[in-house]
Order: sequence, then structure tokens, then C-alpha cells
Amino acid sequence: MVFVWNIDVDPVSSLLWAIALIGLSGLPGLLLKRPGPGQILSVCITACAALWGMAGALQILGGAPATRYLLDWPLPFGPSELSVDPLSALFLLPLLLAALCCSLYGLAYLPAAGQPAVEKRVTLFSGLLLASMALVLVARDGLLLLIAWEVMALSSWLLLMTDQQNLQVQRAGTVYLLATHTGSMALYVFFALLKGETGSFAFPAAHSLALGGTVTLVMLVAALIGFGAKAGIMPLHIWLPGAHANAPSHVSALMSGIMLKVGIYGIIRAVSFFQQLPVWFGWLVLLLGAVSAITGIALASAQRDLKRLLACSSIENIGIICIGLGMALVGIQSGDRVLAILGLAGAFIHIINHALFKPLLFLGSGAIIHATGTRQIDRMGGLSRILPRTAPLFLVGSLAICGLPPLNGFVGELFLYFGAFSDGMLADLPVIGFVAPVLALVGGLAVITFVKLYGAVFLGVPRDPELAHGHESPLAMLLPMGLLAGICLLAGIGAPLLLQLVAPAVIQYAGVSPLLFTQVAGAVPLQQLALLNGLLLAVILVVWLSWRFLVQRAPLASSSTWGCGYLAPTPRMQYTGSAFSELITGLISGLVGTQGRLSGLSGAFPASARFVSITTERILDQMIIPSLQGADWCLAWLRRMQHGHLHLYILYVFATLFVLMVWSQP
Amino acid sequence: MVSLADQLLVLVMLINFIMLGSSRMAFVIRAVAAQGVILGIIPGLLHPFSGHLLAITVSIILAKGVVIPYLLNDAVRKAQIRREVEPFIGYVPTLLLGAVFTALAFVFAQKLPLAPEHRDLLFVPASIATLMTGFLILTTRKKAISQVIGYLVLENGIFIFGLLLAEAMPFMVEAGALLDLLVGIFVMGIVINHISREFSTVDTSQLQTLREE
Amino acid sequence: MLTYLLVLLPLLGGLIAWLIPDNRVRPLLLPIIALPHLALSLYLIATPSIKVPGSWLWLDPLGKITLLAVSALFAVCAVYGVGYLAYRQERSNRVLCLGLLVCLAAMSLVTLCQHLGLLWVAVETTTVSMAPLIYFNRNARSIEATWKYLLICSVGIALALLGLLFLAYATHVAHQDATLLLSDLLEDARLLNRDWLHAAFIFLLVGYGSKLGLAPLHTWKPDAYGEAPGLVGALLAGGLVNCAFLAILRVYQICLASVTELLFFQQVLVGLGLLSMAVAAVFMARQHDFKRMLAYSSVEHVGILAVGLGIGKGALFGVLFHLINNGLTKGVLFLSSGNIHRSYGGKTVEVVQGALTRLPWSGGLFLAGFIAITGSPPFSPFVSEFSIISSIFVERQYLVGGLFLLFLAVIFIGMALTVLPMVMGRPRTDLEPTDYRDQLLTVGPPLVMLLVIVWLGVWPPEALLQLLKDGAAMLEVRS
Amino acid sequence: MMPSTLFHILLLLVMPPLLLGVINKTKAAFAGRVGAPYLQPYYDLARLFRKGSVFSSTTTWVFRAGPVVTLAATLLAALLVPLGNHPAIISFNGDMILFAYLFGLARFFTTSAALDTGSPFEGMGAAREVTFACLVEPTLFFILITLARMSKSLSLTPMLIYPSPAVWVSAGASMLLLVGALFIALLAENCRIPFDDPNTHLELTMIHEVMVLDHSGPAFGLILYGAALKLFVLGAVFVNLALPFKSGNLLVDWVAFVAAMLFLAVLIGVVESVMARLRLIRIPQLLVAATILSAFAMLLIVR
Repeated sequence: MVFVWNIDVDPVSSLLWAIALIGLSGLPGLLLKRPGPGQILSVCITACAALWGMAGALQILGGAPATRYLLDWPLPFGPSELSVDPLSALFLLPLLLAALCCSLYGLAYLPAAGQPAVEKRVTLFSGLLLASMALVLVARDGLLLLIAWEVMALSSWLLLMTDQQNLQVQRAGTVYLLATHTGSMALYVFFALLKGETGSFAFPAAHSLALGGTVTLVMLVAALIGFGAKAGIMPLHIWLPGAHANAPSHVSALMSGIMLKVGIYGIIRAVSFFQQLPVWFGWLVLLLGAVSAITGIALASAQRDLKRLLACSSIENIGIICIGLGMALVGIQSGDRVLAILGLAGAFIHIINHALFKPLLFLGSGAIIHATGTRQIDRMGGLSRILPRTAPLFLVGSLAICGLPPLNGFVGELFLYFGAFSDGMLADLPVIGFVAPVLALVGGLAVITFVKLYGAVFLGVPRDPELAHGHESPLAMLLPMGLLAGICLLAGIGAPLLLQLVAPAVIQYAGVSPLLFTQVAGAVPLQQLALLNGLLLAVILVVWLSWRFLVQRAPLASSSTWGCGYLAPTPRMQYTGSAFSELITGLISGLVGTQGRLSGLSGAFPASARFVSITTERILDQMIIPSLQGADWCLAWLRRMQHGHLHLYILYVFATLFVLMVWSQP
Repeated sequence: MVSLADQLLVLVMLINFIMLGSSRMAFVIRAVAAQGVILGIIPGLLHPFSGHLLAITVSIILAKGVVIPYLLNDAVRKAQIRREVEPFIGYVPTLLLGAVFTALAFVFAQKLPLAPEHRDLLFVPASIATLMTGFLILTTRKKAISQVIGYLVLENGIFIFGLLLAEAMPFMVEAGALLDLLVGIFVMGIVINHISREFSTVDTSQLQTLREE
Repeated sequence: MLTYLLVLLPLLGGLIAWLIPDNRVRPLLLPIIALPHLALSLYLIATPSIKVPGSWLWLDPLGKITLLAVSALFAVCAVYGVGYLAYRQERSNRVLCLGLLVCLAAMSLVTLCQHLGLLWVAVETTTVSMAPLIYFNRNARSIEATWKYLLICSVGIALALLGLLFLAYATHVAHQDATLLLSDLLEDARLLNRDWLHAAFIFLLVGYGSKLGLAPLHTWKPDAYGEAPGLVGALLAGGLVNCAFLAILRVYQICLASVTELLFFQQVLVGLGLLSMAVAAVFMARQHDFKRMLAYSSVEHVGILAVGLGIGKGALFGVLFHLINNGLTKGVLFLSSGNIHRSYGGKTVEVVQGALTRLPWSGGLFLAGFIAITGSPPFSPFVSEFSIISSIFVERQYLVGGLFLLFLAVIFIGMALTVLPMVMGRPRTDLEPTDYRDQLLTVGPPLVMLLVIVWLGVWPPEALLQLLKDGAAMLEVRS
Repeated sequence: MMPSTLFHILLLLVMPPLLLGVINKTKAAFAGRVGAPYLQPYYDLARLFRKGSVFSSTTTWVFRAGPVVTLAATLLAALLVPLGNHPAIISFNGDMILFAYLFGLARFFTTSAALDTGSPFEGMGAAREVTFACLVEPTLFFILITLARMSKSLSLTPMLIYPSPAVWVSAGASMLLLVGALFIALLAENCRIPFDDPNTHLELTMIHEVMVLDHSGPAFGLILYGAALKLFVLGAVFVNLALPFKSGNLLVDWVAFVAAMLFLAVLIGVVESVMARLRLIRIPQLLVAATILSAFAMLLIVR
């Protein structure tokens, strides 16, 4: 590639080099005959490059000047431009962190010794995936973005296909490929229209695009569909649970923690072009966000598959991010700077947070699968005995994703609540105020979901005896989780740091003065929050100590759990995850249904019967699949045209001739 | 001379009807041969004598009058094709259709902006009529062999139009066209042969295994 | 004259092939002829060709582009042929080798022709010479396919001939001396008689369109592609299609010269193109036979070419580029699918499962080819397709663009639902695999082609782009 | 100021069990019994703290952490609410959100601890607890946002000190709706009748009491105390809304507050005596109704 160097190493160039290195990190492995060394090498390369890149990203966020590079390739679309502004850097930072963690994790999760067949493939494509995602973030023109986008989609698909002989994986992969490729079609429309209006694929300067109403509408909708499909916004989410559930865990972590955000980035970037957004757009994003948040977590609460549950909760988090984004867009449109700042800050902080705790949880689920070999929550239980180190890390992730203090998840939501409350307090028609109850409901559902998850997986006793003898994961898997968990805790207690991180991007995007930003964001009590978090830990410590004191004074005994008089409790009597969420699932059965089937309970002396219940998703089962079947029926009818009669084929020829003759007669 | 050509063209059109009407394969083949020979003669009547002209005449008569009929007969014999023509729709309807098409051809030819010297000649209507006859045979006859014949008639119709501008077509192109026609018919003959071997019939309405269910 | 050698060399080869008695030695002749032919073509393409006024044979940029596509494809197929025919020793390959070489000669001739009559002859020759090749497998299905191919294409070509006569007559009526030499036609196209010209264009379009396989004239395609050996299928989809399209381009040139007809012709092209894509979309869904699926994909891409040509302007570059990309990618697909067919002894998705497991290379190539043909980067079809799409929108043809993308999406879904179950999963255990194994000669050629596609998609050589630009310039409206 | 703050903290720490005592006394009175002395809960706590503990062999550290974290979170939440006319110990913009989420944290640990025992009964209780609490959340936030709009402030102290007889006169309708919704939320959050029966853990009422079945000794003491504290905190919120009696005088305000709290306790006792427990299926309906009430309250003041 021909880079036009204009100054010596600056943050952008170091980032670009890091991206290039990560992208190529898989290649040495291909050249080596023996699997293994290549993997280790690629991990080293990725790690170093990631650290280097993070330094660059931090420099950019610190206000370093962003140079622009020209990629002058002979493709007939003109040269492409690459650059990094605070917005890109904001997304690059978690990406690189995830790259570091996931590649290290993969070393132990998919050891070359275990699967020599897939190891090289996975190494190569995860490098490609990371690089292409980063490239999407640094691209400054539509074509490069599209190419990187497609490469991202394909490499993630190929990673998802790691276990391609498994029928379930195959199905999930097919749905994913179809969804993502059809989504790209919308992007074709978007960028083709951009070219048509501006004459080039290069991104126009922010807020410089003033177009006619229809074109703007088409472009916005296209962007929302194209990028939103990748982000998994509600009606376009059908591919998401299956894909994230069936990929190797560290890949799921990347897909869920980072790739969804790339979709969000696309929306944010695309919207920034327009000088004047239609007012409805912000509201639309807000609405979609609310719907995604509620339905997403509702779906999650009903899942029995460990990773499906996490995947669905990703939809929820994307929804929360979209709520913030919509809030900001409405604010920008109506000239309400405060709303814009709070919304953006909330969205951006939540983006970072979700990119911290969702990978943590997926890596944790990987450790669980590694130990038990199943994804079925209802078979697990009491795993905190065999996974004594994973369990607390997973707990940290669960608390964080519920947005509970003192962890980082709370910080982002705090900003959104502030937006909602300030609107509810002042606006004469406080529609955005309703965001607060929505978020509260989502938070409550999240608590249900993750208490269920953590409780059913780690607590109690194993429901399935053969899962009782698993083993704790090796250090290479624990280390990344520990790192992520540590950062979650740090970011939660040191909340002001997060604000520091997102400040430049917010200022740039909302187009406000740093002064105003410090005023508005300063009103959010991050210092007090930090203090209180500290205080909370202190109080916990005090209560804990006093409790210890009391306990040690008195005799201590241990026995089996009190079964209300029932003397022979068995592990299978425990409340399963499904049972735990049954109550709430019954309340939201409009979104997600559980179909139960009780087999063979008949006669005076019924034989052993079994009850099977499966979770179904309404949108997929009752809207999309039937429509596809209808379409297929119509096509089948049309297909009779190819009937095999040669005479009629020749008749077609003459008919065409005739029709053209007639058509052409003026 | 030109008027003679016109009468010959009438003959050609009659032959069209004969082919539509007759049920005997051998007879139809002979009719095609006759049509070919006539078409071979016509250029001689239109244009002053030249080597080019002679070559064309000879080659056409050879090809259409001798070689192709021989190939067809050969195919008929090799493939033990039954003597009947076996149409999808009866002879009378095809004849009527043929009549309608011929009439239309005359009407249509009136509308065409012909060069003044061609205005009152039968070339254009005859060519269109023959074209349509070929099309009829192609679409209404079951036997592969009769479809070949239909193709031939189609070619003849085109050729009649070609007569209007023999000089536009350099000899080389003419020859190439003829050669292609020959080879084409030859290959078709072979294929028919194989068809009859594979299916023990050359009824193309049997050839329907390849289709979308 | 090297130009003539381009045609004579394969003819000579054909003759030799006919004379060689040994069934094992004969296939070696294919690369021995094809590689020099490729070298020769590359040389001719590289050297600027001088136009001799009134000459019938010379390479203009359009011809060069087609020649490049055809010759490169043939060279690869020839090498593949050696490996393939080694597996097909049970029957004589004399006719096959002869037919292939004659077809190469005819195709080269097509790219050279500046005289429409001669062009017609060459195209007809390709048609006839291909017929025995489709019938290589010698069974009921293949004979049926051959018959349909032969008859429909012959009828079409005959109509094209009539169109040519109309064209000549148009000159005649306009009191010019009747001619079919391209340069002359281009000069005085404005003077020609409109009605005859009009009729001529319609007949030529239908005639060559049936050869090209535009819907609804495509009916022979699935049968022929489905029954022919993969090798032949590749040449049908990448060679003959390109030749027929070159013929259409010639007609387009004349339309361009006679300003009045252009709009109508473009409308017809867009209409038929979209119709072809629609038909492809309809028949791709639930397609159980992957070779027929490839045939419909070919119909689709012919449609894309037609639409692009109809849009004109910026799309022309993409069209010409797509001509090459489509040929090469189809080559990859057909050759690898041929291998899969060999190994499983069947070509329906019921039989073929888990190709990646049984034939890692062929299966992978087929998958990659599928991804490439559906227009994903980093493969070159993305570049050409996307430049066509973007210029459709730049020309503000929103309806056309919308339908275009819609059909592309449906086609992708249909194709994916056929291809993915084939390559993924486990092979059926109840079916015995044949003795076919992937080996260098059967896997190398398509692999090379795939690499070329990637190369063209990421960093195409300047010379090629220049050539394409020149070609596009020949098709642009000069005011 | 200093002594008042001290008294404030003292009241927070000491008064909660008294409320339970008052409630029980009231119920006893309705039942025509003498009932346990007012200070009975204190005696119970003292005894529990002296008792030894039994831990189920299935449990892990989560089980032990449950009561501790719950109590800690509740304590911290208690510092955020004003008592009557007296500002909270800690007060800043947005503390109400933290307030709500601290209860979330407490809930997370209580229920996790319950699940840690691996007993079906406790699992059932935990499931019901989280579900009903989740349905209460929106109500709470509608109330908070309505108060924020009324008092034009984003902190609990001004929000809760704002209501006054004047406000009741001006915006009586929405205040009434708010108080109604809040009372329902209060009962639900503290697992009182009609949602739960604190005296039994029969299957139908298995919510709070059954969750803590397996806790014993000091741990159980912590839980009881935590529950009482929670009642006290939410009660304080309710009192500030429903009985906004304010005089500038420090002492008078304290007395008024304590009296109001006791009155609330009596009120709860009355409700528990006169009402029957709801069927489990009806509970969500009542909670949703409360949400609607609070939403109406908001609409009313927007208008």
C-alpha cells in the first residue's frame, strides 16, 4: 500500500501500523508447517500491536493532531483516505483491548494441540476480523469502508463456521451470512447515493451535506437498515442470538463486544454528514432503542442457552446505546445542547462499558463450556466449586451489566437518567422523561436475568452429576478475564476517568464548547459517585467484620440445606433457571413464548413421563418465517416457466421478437 | 427475368403450403430440396453473370438441393424414423395458420419502406411468409427431424430476403453461412441419430426430463 | 501476420488432435496450444494495433478485452482439461479436443472481426462447435440438452442473420452501397433508414441475445450448463457469453452512431437485463442442482451486463470489467463444481454434502467462487458490480437501482441456501465416494484463477484499467 | 447542626425495629390479643446476634455475603433520604438514581444467597422477589420524575422536603395518585400483606420469608434488621410525601417525623389486619396498576 507520509510517526500512523500488524498476524502460522508456534507468534504480535495502537488512540483522545493518509490505489473509485478522529479513537480503544484479551484467551481456548485443523484458520481470520473492524473505523471514504465492512462480515462468518460440521452452527451461520449481506445492500444504496450527490465516495465534512428531502430520507433509512442490521437493532436482530451463541466464545466476545459497536459507529458517522436531520429521525432512533432494550432483555430472561442469553442481552445494551444516541439527536435537532451532551456521553460511556463487561461474560461462558462441555443452563449448578476463580470474575461481569453500583455499568445509565430527568424536569412536553421508567424496567429485568444466570450456573449444587467433575481454566484464559474485570471495577469506582475518555468525542460530535461540556457533564455527580462507591465498599467491610466478630463468638455448625421438613432432597429438585424466569416469561409472553410438551402421562399407572419446553421467539417464528414461506410458494409457481417443451421455448423467442416489434412502434 | 423470379417465388410459397400439409416425411424432405434448388436459381435471374454469382448458385444448389436432403434422408434411414410427420395440431389448422401468416406477410410487406426497385416484387412477402412457415413447422411438429426441416425453411426465408442484396454479402460470408448451415444440419443429423438410439424415438415431446420441478 | 495466427494456431491444433490416436496423449495438446495462444494474445493486446481502413480483421480495444478474457480462461481450462480427462479415460476425447480447439479458433475470430457478416459466421461456428462438447457424457439427458441448445441457438442466430440483412438493406435503401463493414456503418449510420435500422437492431438483439442467454431466450442454458462437463460449462459461461456480448457491443456501437436509435436500444437492454435478473432470482431459490444453479447465475450476470450497458456512461467501465471478472469467476465455479461432481457422482444437494470435509480444496474453491460471484470484496466482481450499481444511482435511475439490488439480494439468498449445505456439514455416509481425489492438475488451475480475481479486485494493473477505459470510451456518446 | 445530625443517624440506626413492633402490636390489637411488647424486635435481634450459626454444606461465600451486602446497601441508601424536614446526611444531584440502584444491588445479593442454598423453596422465593421488584421499578421512577418536575430539582432532599400543605392544595390530585402508588410500592417492596405475609412462609406467600429460610444466627439478625431498615427508609419517603407537616423549628419537626412514622406503622398494621393476601396471579396486576397511577400523576402535572 502506498502511504503518503507527511510527518514521522504520529498517533494515526502508529494506529495504522498496529492495524496492519494485527491483520497479518495470522500469516506466519500459515507458512509454518507445525501448528502452535504460529498461534503463539500471532498472539505476541497482536498484543504488542494492540498496546502500541492503544497508545496512539489515547494520544488522539488527548488532543493530538489527526493527520490524514491517502491510500492511492488503482481501483476506479479514486484514492481512499484514512484518518482517526476522537470518535474513531473512542471505538478503537476497546477494540484493541478486546484484541489483546481475546487473542490471549484463544491461545488456551482453541489450543493448536487440540484442533490442529482449525487453529490456523481461526488465528488468521480473527486477525483479519480485528483489522477489518479497525479499518472500518479509520476509513474516511465509502469504498474503503464498504470493503472493510464486507471483509469484516466474511471473516466473522468464517470464524463462526469454525465448527462447520455441526448442523446448528451451519444454520446459524447461514442466517448470519444472509442477514449481513442483505444489510450491505442497503449500504450500497447509501454510498451510491452519496456518490451521486457529492460526486465522490469521500466522506463529506461533518454537517456539510444539504440534500433534498427524499434523498435524505432514503439515505438515512438505508444507513439505519445497513448499519443497524449489523448492530442488531430490534427488528433486524434475527441473526444475532444464533450467531453469537454458536461461535467460539472468544469470537462471540469480539462479535458481541466490538462488532455490534462498529454498526453503531456506522450510524453515528453516517448521521454526522447531514447538515439538517429530519426531526423524526432522532425520535425513531430513540424508539427503536427503547424497543430493543426492553424486548432484548425480555428475550434474554427466557433463554436456557448460556450464550444465547448473553447474546440477547447484547440487543438490550445496543438498545440502551441507541436510547442515548436518539436522545442526543433529538437534542441536537431541537437545539437542546444539554440533552445532546448527556445523551452522547451516556451512549459513548455505555459503548465502552459494554465492550468491557460483555467480552468478560462471553469469555467466562467460554470457561464454563470449557469445563462442562454444555451450554444448557438447566444442567449446570454449583460450578463455583469447580471454577473458583472464574466464578467471582463472572459475578463482577453480571453486576456490571445490571448497571449496579459500584461497577461501571451504572455510570453510563446515570447520564441517560440525567438526560431523562432534566428533560422531565424542564421540558414542557417531557416525552424523553419516559426514558427513565423504561430504563428502570430494563434494569429490573436485567437483575432477573443475571441473578438467574449466575445463580443457576454457579450456585447451588450440580443438577447434572456428570458436570460435577470439570476443571478450572488455565491461566491464559483467566488472565484476560481478570484484566477486564479489574477494568470494570476501576471504571466503576473511578467514574470520572470514563468521562475524560469520552469528552473529546462528545465535544467534537455535539459541536459544543469544552466549557459548556464541563458545565453540563460536571453537573453529573461523578466525584460524589466515586466517593459513595468507596463508602459503600467501606460499609460492606465494616458490616462484614462485625458479622465475622459475632459469628466467631458463637458455635458454628454445618448441615444440609433445610428442606422444610423434606428429608431427601436431590439436586434435581433445585429451582432451575427456566423455573426461575417462568414467572416473568408468563408476563411478557407476547414477545417470547415457551412451548411446553408433557409426554406420555396416561393410564392408571403412568410410566415415567418427561416434560420438554422450548423457548420460541415470536418475531422470527410468527412474522419472518411465514412471509418467507409465502414468497417461496409464489416462486415455485413461477418456476413452471421452465417446463422442458422445446416448441414453446422457440415460441418464447418469437414472442420476444413480436413484443419488441410492437413496443417499438410509436 | 425479374417477373420469372416472381413466379418462382410463388412456387416457393406453394411449397411452403405443401410442407405444412403433407404427412409423408420423405415427401417433405423432397419439397425442401426443391425449394432449395429454386432459391439457388433465382440469383441467376436477378443479377448479371459473374464468377461470384456462379459460385453462389452452384454452391447453393449443391448444399440445399443435394447434400442437406441426403443428410436428412440418411438420418431418417439410420434412425428408422416412422414415415409420418406427427404434428401437435392437425394439418388443416396448420394450413389455415400458414394461409393467415402468408396473407399477413403480404399486408406487412406493403407497409415496409422498400427501395423503389423492390416495391412491386414478391421477395419481401415471400421471405416473411417462408420465415413464418418455418416457425410454424418448428413449433407444431413433434419429430426432431421435422424441426430440422423447419429450421431449413426458416433459413430459406432469410435467404430470400438476402437475394435482394446479394452484392452486400461478399462471397466469403455467403460461403461461411452456407458452410455453417451445412455443418449445423450435419450435427443435427448426428444428434437425431443419437436421440433415436437413446429414446428409441425422435419424438421431441419425449425430451422433457430437463425441467424445473 | 500474427493476427491470423491467433485463429490458425488452434485450427492447426484441432487438426493434430484429430490425428493423434492415443487417448492419453491427446489432452496434452490442449495446453500446448492454449499457452502459446495466451502468450500471443497478450502480446497482441500489449502492442498498439494500427487500424487499416477497410480491413476486416483487427483488434480494437473491445476486441482486446474479449480476447483477453477468452484466451486466459481457455488457457486455464486447457491445463485443467489434462487432469480432468485423465479421469475420463473410459471414453474417447477426440471430438472433445477437436471441438475445444475449433471453438477457441472461432472465439478468437469473433474478437478480431470488424465485418459483421464475418462476425456472424464466427459466432455461428462457436455455436456449432460447442454442440458435441455438451454431449460429451453420452447419455439421454446430455443429448436432450444438446438438442435444445443447438436448435434454440441456431434459430436465434438465424434471426440475427436476418437482422444483418435488414442492416444491409437499410444502407441499400439509403442509396449507399450496401455494406456490413463496421467502420463504414459507423461513418454513415446517421444517414441510414430509420425503420430498417430499427428492425435490424431488434432482430440482432434477439438473435445474439438468445446466444447470450438473456431471459426469456435463456431456456437452453440450464440444460446445457447442467449436462455439459464442468470444463465445457466454464467455456460456455466464460467464453461464448463473452463472444455473444461482443457481438451485442458491435450493434450497440452502431446504435451509438445512429443517435436516434440509442435510447430505445438502451431501454430494451435495461428491460431485458432486469427481466433476466428476475428470472435468475426466481429459479435460484430452491435449486437442487448446483450446475443448473450456476447456469441461472450466468443468466443473472448477463442481465447485469445488459443493464449496465443500457445505463451507459459511468457503468460502461464496470460492464467491460465485469465481462472479464464474470468469465474468470465462472471458470472457478464450474471447474471446482466439476471436481465435486466427479467425487460425489452426483450434482444435487441431496447427494453432495460436506464438500469441505471430503474435498477441502475443491470445496473451498467453490465456496470462495460463490462469495466472489455474489460480489463481495476482495474479489474483483465486487469492483465491477459496485461501479455499475453506483453509476445506476449516479444516473438517478432509482427504480432500476432498487430492483437491481432487490434481485441481487434474492439471488444471494437462493444461491447461499444451495451452496452452503453443499460445502458444509458432514458427507453422507451411505454413499460411496468415487475414486476422484483432489490433485494439482484439477485444483491448481481454478486456484490460479481465484488468485487472479483477488489480484484484480485489490490492485488491478494499470495497463488493464487503461484498456478498459479505452473500451469504455468507444461506447460513450460523443456529442 | 451537629447534634441534629447525630440524632438523625441515631434515629436511622435505632428506630427501624420499633416500626415492626408497632405493626405487630396493632395487628394483635385487631386480633384482640395483647401481643408482644413494642420492643420485641430488639430482643429478637439481640438473641439472634448471640446465637451460633448453621451453614448448609452446599453454600459458598455468596451465601454469607448476601445479608452483609444487603444491609450495607440499605444503610447507604438510608443516608440519602431526608427525615421529615431534615436534609439527608449525603445529598447531591442524582442521588435518587443511586438510591434506587442500591436497592437493586441489595436484591441481587439477597436472591443470589437464596439460590446458593440450592433449595427449591428459596429459589421460588427469589424468583418472585426479583419479578415483583422489577415491576415496582417503573412506579418508583415515575414518582421520582414527577417529584423532580414539581420541585425542579434532581436530588432527594429538595424533592422530598418540597411537598407541603400548599402543594397538596395546588396539585392535590397528582399528589394523591403519587401517595397511592407509593404506598403500594412500599408494601410490595417490604413484602407486607397484601403481597406477602411476613409471619408465614407457606408456599403461596413464599417471597421474602422463604428466601431467608436457611440463614441463621447473626446473619438472620442482619437480614431482619435490614428489612426493618428498608421499611424505615421507604416509610420516610412516604411520610415526607403524605404527611408534609413542617414547622421551621428543629425539635418540633423531629417529633412530627417520629409521630408520622409511628402512624405509618399503625396504618400498615391496620391494612394487614383488614386485608387478605392477594392471589399470586393478581399481584402483577396490582403492581402495574400502581405504575399507571404514577404515570397519571406525571401526566397531571405536565398538563
